[in-house]
Amino acid sequence: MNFEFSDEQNMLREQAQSFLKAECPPQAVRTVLDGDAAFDQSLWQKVVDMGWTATVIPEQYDGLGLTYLELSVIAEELGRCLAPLPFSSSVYLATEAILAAGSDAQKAAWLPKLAAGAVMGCLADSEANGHLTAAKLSTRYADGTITGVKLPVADGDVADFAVVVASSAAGPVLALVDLNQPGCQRQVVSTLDPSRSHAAITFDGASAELLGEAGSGWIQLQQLYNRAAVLFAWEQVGGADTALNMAKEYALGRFAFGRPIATYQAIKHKLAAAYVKNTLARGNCYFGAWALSTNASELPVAAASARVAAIQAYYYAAKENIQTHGGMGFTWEFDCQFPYRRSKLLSVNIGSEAIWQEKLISAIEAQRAA
Amino acid sequence: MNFEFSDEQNMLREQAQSFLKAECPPQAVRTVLDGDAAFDQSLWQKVVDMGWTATVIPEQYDGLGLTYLELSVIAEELGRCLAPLPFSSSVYLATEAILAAGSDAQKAAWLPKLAAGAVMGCLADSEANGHLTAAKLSTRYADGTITGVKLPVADGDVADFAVVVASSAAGPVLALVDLNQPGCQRQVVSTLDPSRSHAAITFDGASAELLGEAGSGWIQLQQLYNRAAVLFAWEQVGGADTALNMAKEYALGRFAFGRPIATYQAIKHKLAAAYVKNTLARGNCYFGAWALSTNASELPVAAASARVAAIQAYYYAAKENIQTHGGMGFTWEFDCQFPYRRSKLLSVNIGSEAIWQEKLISAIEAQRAA
Amino acid sequence: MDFNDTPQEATFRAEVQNWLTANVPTEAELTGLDYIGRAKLWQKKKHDAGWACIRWPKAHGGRDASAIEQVIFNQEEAKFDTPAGIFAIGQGMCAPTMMTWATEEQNRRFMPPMASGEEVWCQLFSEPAGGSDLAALRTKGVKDGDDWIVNGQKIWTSGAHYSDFGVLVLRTDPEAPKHQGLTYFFLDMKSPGIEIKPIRQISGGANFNEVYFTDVRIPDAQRLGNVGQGWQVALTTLMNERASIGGGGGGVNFDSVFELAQSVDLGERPAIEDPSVRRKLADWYVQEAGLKFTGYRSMTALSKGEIPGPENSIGKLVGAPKQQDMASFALDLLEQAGVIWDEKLSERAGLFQATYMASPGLRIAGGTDEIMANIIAERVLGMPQDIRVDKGIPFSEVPTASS
Amino acid sequence: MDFNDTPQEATFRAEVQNWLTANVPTEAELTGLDYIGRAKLWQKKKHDAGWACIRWPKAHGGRDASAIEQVIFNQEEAKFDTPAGIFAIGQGMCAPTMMTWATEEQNRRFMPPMASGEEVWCQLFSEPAGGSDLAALRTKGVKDGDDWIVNGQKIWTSGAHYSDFGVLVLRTDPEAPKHQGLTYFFLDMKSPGIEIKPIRQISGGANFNEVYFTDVRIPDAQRLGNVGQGWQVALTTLMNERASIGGGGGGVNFDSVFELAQSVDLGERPAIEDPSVRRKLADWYVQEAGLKFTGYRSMTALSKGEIPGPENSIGKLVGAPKQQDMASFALDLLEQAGVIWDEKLSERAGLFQATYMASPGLRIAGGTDEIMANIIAERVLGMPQDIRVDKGIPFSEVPTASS
Repeated sequence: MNFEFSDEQNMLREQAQSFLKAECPPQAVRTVLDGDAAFDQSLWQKVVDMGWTATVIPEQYDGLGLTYLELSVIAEELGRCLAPLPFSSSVYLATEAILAAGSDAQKAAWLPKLAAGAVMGCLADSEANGHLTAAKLSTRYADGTITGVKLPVADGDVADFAVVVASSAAGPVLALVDLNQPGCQRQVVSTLDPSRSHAAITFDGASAELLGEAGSGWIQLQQLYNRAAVLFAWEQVGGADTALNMAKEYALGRFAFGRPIATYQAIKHKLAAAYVKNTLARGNCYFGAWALSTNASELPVAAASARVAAIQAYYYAAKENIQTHGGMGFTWEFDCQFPYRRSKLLSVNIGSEAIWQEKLISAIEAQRAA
Repeated sequence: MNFEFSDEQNMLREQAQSFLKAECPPQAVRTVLDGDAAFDQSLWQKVVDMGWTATVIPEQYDGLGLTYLELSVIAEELGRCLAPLPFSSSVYLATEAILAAGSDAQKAAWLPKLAAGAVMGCLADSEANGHLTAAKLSTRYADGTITGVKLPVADGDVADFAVVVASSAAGPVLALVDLNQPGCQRQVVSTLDPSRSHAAITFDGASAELLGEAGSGWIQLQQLYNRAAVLFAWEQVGGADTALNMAKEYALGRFAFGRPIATYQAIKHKLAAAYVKNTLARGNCYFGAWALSTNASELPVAAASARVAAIQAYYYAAKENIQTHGGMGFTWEFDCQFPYRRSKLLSVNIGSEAIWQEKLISAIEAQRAA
Repeated sequence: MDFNDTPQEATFRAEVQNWLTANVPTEAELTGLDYIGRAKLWQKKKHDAGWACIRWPKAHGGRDASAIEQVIFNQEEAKFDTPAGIFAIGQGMCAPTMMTWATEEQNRRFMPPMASGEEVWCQLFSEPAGGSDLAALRTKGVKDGDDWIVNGQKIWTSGAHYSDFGVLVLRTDPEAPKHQGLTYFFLDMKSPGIEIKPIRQISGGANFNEVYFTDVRIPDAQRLGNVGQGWQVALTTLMNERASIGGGGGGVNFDSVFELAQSVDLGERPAIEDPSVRRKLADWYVQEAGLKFTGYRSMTALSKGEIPGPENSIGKLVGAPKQQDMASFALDLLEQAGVIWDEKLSERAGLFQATYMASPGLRIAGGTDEIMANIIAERVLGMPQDIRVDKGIPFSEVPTASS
Repeated sequence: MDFNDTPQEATFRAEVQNWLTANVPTEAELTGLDYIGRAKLWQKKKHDAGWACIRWPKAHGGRDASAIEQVIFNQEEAKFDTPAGIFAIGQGMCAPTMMTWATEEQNRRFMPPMASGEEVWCQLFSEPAGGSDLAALRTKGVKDGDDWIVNGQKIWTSGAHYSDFGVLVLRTDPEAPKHQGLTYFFLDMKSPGIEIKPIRQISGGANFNEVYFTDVRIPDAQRLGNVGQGWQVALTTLMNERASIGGGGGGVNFDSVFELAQSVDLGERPAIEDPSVRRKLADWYVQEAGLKFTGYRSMTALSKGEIPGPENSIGKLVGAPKQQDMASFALDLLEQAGVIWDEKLSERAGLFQATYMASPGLRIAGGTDEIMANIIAERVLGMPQDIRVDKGIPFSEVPTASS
């Protein structure tokens, strides 16, 4: 039994923590939240320089050829500091899509640039309010072109290319679309979490190339979601820990009725509950990381468990962090808003709690039927 | 706006309270729980003498001809003292079934005896684990006879007759069956709450007469459930209040670390939460009582709301009452077990929380579609 | 039990309906006015016709009406889209305090313009170090001849920037025990030395202010109650606060989530057909209905001239977290589109997003969930206070973060 | 990250498997024995082959094994249906205390028969007035020559009726502050003056006892630690308690409710097809998996010879209320039949009913939910204790219900 990160991986974590402590303090999040920039470009460049965008890309494509355990460590630390970066879109989704389904030529064309941070990708799946299903896809792929509207696309305003989910005569497809072409119009949309940018993208006969086999897009998308879910969950657990720690630190220093509010059971039990949720989520994330890194058949169960637990932990920690702060926590001036906003964004970005609860039970049924 | 019980009804409540305080102390519940008696026969006779079994039976059938508001008051007080009586089976279910669907002859035959406590009735609906649906009914009515097994039947071992839900050539029916006949075999079954008795009843061609039209039995049953749900909810709210009060009294007197446990927020907030749930349930019960007493079109919504709120309030209060008592609450010697057992019995007796949540939303949909 | 008015109530209701129908301002009347101007116009109109602050004595600008008449008036007014009040704090909290503690002469001066909306009032209690612990306030008042000189800072003051007057509590004796060193005043908000800064909230709004006092002078004649009696006076204000905060209209409720669930899909079918959605909706419906009918019971008591029981204290504790969870649930139903917060793109112009961001404030303002639970345990259930380490010692010796 | 044993661990596991396969008692061997006899037979067999209490020193009847070896042994033993232990308290709590505080001579006398199961031990701490506040105990010990004379009452003593020895804490100085007036002993449970009464639980079981002491004599040589040092000694026992209680096997879990949901209908279809059931099951699965993998992390630490982090402290706090809610949910799925509690008639011989009735006890035994939350807040998160009014004053002056 060795259910822990290795010494090297823990060293990577320490490096990441001290790097992000210096380069991504709360003020960095606030600057993006308050300003016009879509993300923190200087931080992005440093992250690229650290090689993080290249983590799991094979060495033959100029990547580091590391495992998903290393990427899990990075995800948790980026989540912990609420990094205002398009990392999840470009690394967990776009890069993963190419790694999983790209042809040799596509890999050769895109992976080295992704590794080097020369381009950024995103996933364009959502089209409207509510749950996307294959039957409802209205974006259409035909004859090497894409037509339709995707809304919202996380980081779609800054990405260089998108992996677009579309219908086609052969069934659902994933298609690679260069966003810097006339057939793509992008409009920034306002969201709950202005520290991460979102766009509406209109494809008007934009040229596109298939990623993987025509007709297998829906299955590919589900597999992509499963892989990304583990990495999202690590970001969420990192963020949930931050929210818990903010609440604890405040409670230790804040006095009411002559004593620290950290002495009141209402506060202690609230934070104990957050600790419990975070710990359960972390346990599930460990299993998710193991399943992802070994490409285990348990991945669907492991990914859904990690995702569900992390969604629940982050929501609870983020909202009760504000509550622990009282009125100050509700002010723009305080940082409690960051995890509260981010927790919701990460919760809906690749499918909400209900979807993943359903996936989990379906996966368990499949496992037991096998 | 007059959304309160009248002075006369409040006077009835006071009478009921002082009567039950004397005649149905916790020891009375314990005696039935620990002993072989199916119910408290002496208390039953006194309750009959008070006229409670006759409350809503019209005067022409020797009843008191009072309203469901009076019966609500009685239900809450019986619930409050956890009365070990077949009152709900005989009064809210069997009597109600005859009142709603009985022919003049059936009413004349049964209602005076029910009013006078000369007979007791019960409802025989459940047949197996899980949710009963019309399609699954295996008990069969044909040619004036009933064949099949009903399990469990609350108070089925002591009732003189049963209202049996059965299928027939014409569709589901309700049938009146005298249980004191050779075609009925009854066996007592052990339950979670031995202070209320249950039986398995095997009908082997027992003679039966239809209650209402053949084929309308399922609709009648649903209407019967709706009416009974309000009265069950009052019993549940009464019981939930008892559980809350037990917890509060214990917390005020029990010391830990040199102070009453009632000074700890963990206990205070727990009991405040119980108070909130009980108050919400009570508000819904008021509306249920109004709808039942005026036969309002809102009854399906009102009954389901009262039922759902009361189930939730009683479960919470009953389990957290034990928790507040600590180890002592888990001993047979203490009375905390009574509401914990009873809350579950009343929760499943006419359909569980999930069923009533579904009924509530269906009723709201129907209301809004109208 | 019935939902009907008594004959007297029905007559009164009809009178109210008639007057409102004829007098609620038209959009034309309001054109060109900001929300303050609109609110003042409507308040003045009500006052001139004798429909402002109807429970107050006529001599103070009211109508000598009963509590149930006030409820009926509010119910009927709520049926119209009238300019929302900027007067709630003044009329709801400051006025009862003034009428209890000020001189009749002062009340004849100040109450009528408050009733008519010509003068707006605010309340200055909370301080940065105080939070739930209101009596921990430190803004100092030092006697100087016939005046008091005020220095310090208040926070969470709604409407400070458009208010003409305010009530405030000062620490006039730091060596007395916490609750005994306080004195209560009212003051002119235009006094020299007052600086007002809006507080930006995470919801984007800025309904509250910080108010800084630098050598502000308040005449001793504007003291309410004795020196050192400020906490008792403050309790009059606070008892009226809980009543005026409440669950509030607006925000996400059963209806809005129910309708959303009809319009978006979960899996292959409308979310409303999903039993997990139905069960959650059922729970929320039951909570809303429970609050509504609990309110009816209180109204019944008012209608009978009785004092309502403690039941209504549960409103905010139930309502605020419910709004948060319902909003969060609604955003989840929208899936990825749930994060879009844009009047044009978002469902219901962003109601669910706005509520998600505003609801943390609801759980705090006017008493946090935790304080509300304490209040229910203590005042309703009669359970004892938590251990208090700040009682009976000089305020200056009560432990604080900085000590 | 992998789930494999190290080569050494694999060798050890194989050895354990081989021995267990050859030696786990057959039903024939156990015939005619009650649960105590069965447990003793199996324990003796393990001991004789060197597989009892394997972490203990060989000199005390153990095997000098590592923590991870103990885990491996437990995992393998759990795969067989071996007679359940009546030794958990003695071996899990009394033994570490003895080995820390008793003389080597005493340990050589008492540990081997404890390891072999020939002598069973119990623990006598709790008292009726104590509850969560263990140190509030009042059973008195008065020195008399070389003995102590004990009078008072203990409660919640598991296995007192079949125990040969016990450890107990006495108040030897009521005038000292609460935690300083205690002294710790071990004693012969057959000593004159001890009366044992079983406590009937609401679940129907009677796993605990009340133990009354009337002028019971304990030799001073059986004192552990100094006079007045009893609380420190008790902490050794208590630190080992949390580890030995845990969520427990048995009871309702994801699998049993999942399978029930496959077999009963909700509405027109199997409950498992209802999304509201699926969502609840998902939440419970996630909790169980979270606990399992958190346990794996602790095992990894053990395997590396490290001390596990505080993560495992969440087990009971998560597990006990989960069992209660799952049992309640399962009973609801059964609908009216949910109340039937009968080995023959009930699904799974009444597992769901038994868990519904037993789970309130799980939420209390070994530390209530509230105490566990305090422990997590204080020991894991480093938050301060609640205000203590019982510290630093003579125990006789600490407020109690009767004072």
